[in-house]
Amino acid sequence: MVTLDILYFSWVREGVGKDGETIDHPGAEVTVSELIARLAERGEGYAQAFAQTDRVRAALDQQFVPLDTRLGQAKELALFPPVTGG
Amino acid sequence: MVTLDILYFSWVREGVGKDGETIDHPGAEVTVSELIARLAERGEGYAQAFAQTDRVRAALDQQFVPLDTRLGQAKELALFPPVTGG
Amino acid sequence: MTDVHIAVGEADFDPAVQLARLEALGGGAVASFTGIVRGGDGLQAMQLDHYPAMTDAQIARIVDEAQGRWPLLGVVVIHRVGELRPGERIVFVGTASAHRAASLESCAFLIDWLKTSAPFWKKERFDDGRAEWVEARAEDDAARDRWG
Amino acid sequence: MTDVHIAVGEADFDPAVQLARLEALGGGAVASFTGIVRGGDGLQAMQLDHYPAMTDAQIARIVDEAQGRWPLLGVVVIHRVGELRPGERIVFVGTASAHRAASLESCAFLIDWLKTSAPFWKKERFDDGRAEWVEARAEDDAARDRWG
Repeated sequence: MVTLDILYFSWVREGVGKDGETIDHPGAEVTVSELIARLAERGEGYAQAFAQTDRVRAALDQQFVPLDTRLGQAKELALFPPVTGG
Repeated sequence: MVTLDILYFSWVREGVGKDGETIDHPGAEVTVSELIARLAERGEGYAQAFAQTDRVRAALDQQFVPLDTRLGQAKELALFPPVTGG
Repeated sequence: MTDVHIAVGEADFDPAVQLARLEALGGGAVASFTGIVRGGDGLQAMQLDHYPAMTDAQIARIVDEAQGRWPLLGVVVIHRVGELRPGERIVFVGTASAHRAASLESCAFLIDWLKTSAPFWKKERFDDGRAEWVEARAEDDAARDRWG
Repeated sequence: MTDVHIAVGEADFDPAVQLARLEALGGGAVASFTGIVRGGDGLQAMQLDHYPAMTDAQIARIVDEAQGRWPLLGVVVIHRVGELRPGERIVFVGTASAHRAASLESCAFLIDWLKTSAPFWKKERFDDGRAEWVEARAEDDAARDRWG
């Protein structure tokens, strides 16, 4: 069974209420946006975390990607707000 | 008797052969360029130091000035090449 | 061969040690930037989170980009995480090069890119109990984008 | 009120002390530049002359100009004179401000202006006995002029 590790950071993590989770891989053709939409349907915390997708950024296997990127063979997806380090 | 202190730096100093000297003030209306031309007539070292006036810079009373500036009431004239610090 | 030092962690660091490292590389120019937690507005502490599996690799990519643009003898990037109080250092960027323009420009480039392209997030906690995630700023994106 | 420290002399200095001074001013950003005598080409030593009666005042004018352009909490300018060998520090510029752009830009501004507008002259002495005054470079004038 192929799986996908999802990691959450910053207020996305606080909204979802966990650091991350492992799900059944939704398929290589699915985009990050589409997966986010499915996650948002899970209920309260998820819906709140992903209410404004224009405020969400993503990395696939530790590389920043646009939200319309397909998951492909990626094993790790991270979802978070725009970064504010430095 | 009004005098003018002249200071020389870098290769201007080496050409003239001294750190500086005090001369009778040539008059408020005389420009730095005109004074340089008179100095250059003094002979060997001076002539060499002031052979290329486009390579000479000046300060009057410790302020950089263009060579066509009149001496005015200045008490100190410094002559030197373009600066190379930093 | 550029001497590269990247460190991400909770520990404080000594800018003097990093400057000495960069000064020893034989170049004529060393530039540095240190970011510090600013106090005021009742700020009690700042919490810096990051994406550990990605952070070092992403900083290394940014450093590679700088090396491709300027002839650098050395680069140091240190970024702290965890809880930091006003007056504490957050980040240090240092560069060494033969000439001043390369060191100054690459230092500014690196901090602009770290601000917008490294996976760190700041949360501010105030005296009155409020705690807020710092919002990304459009001017930081603009600062990065001016490097083309 | 900007904390200003200007020093011109033969003595070496400790960049760490200067950074600590700037870090303590409450700003979020400290930038620094250190210029060092580069070796190579048989360079044995560099002699730095200056116009003592004018130097401090001229550096103060340059610092005033920077303060007029950026909101600075602190400025340090140290310039050495006398004989300096490869690897020795020549010049240090450090700035502290609330935000990074002001500290980085003013630091670059100050070193560009020092190069072209402070009364210092360098003479290089080589292993083979040659001694030559360093020529001013058009690119240094261009670097200063980009500040308008």
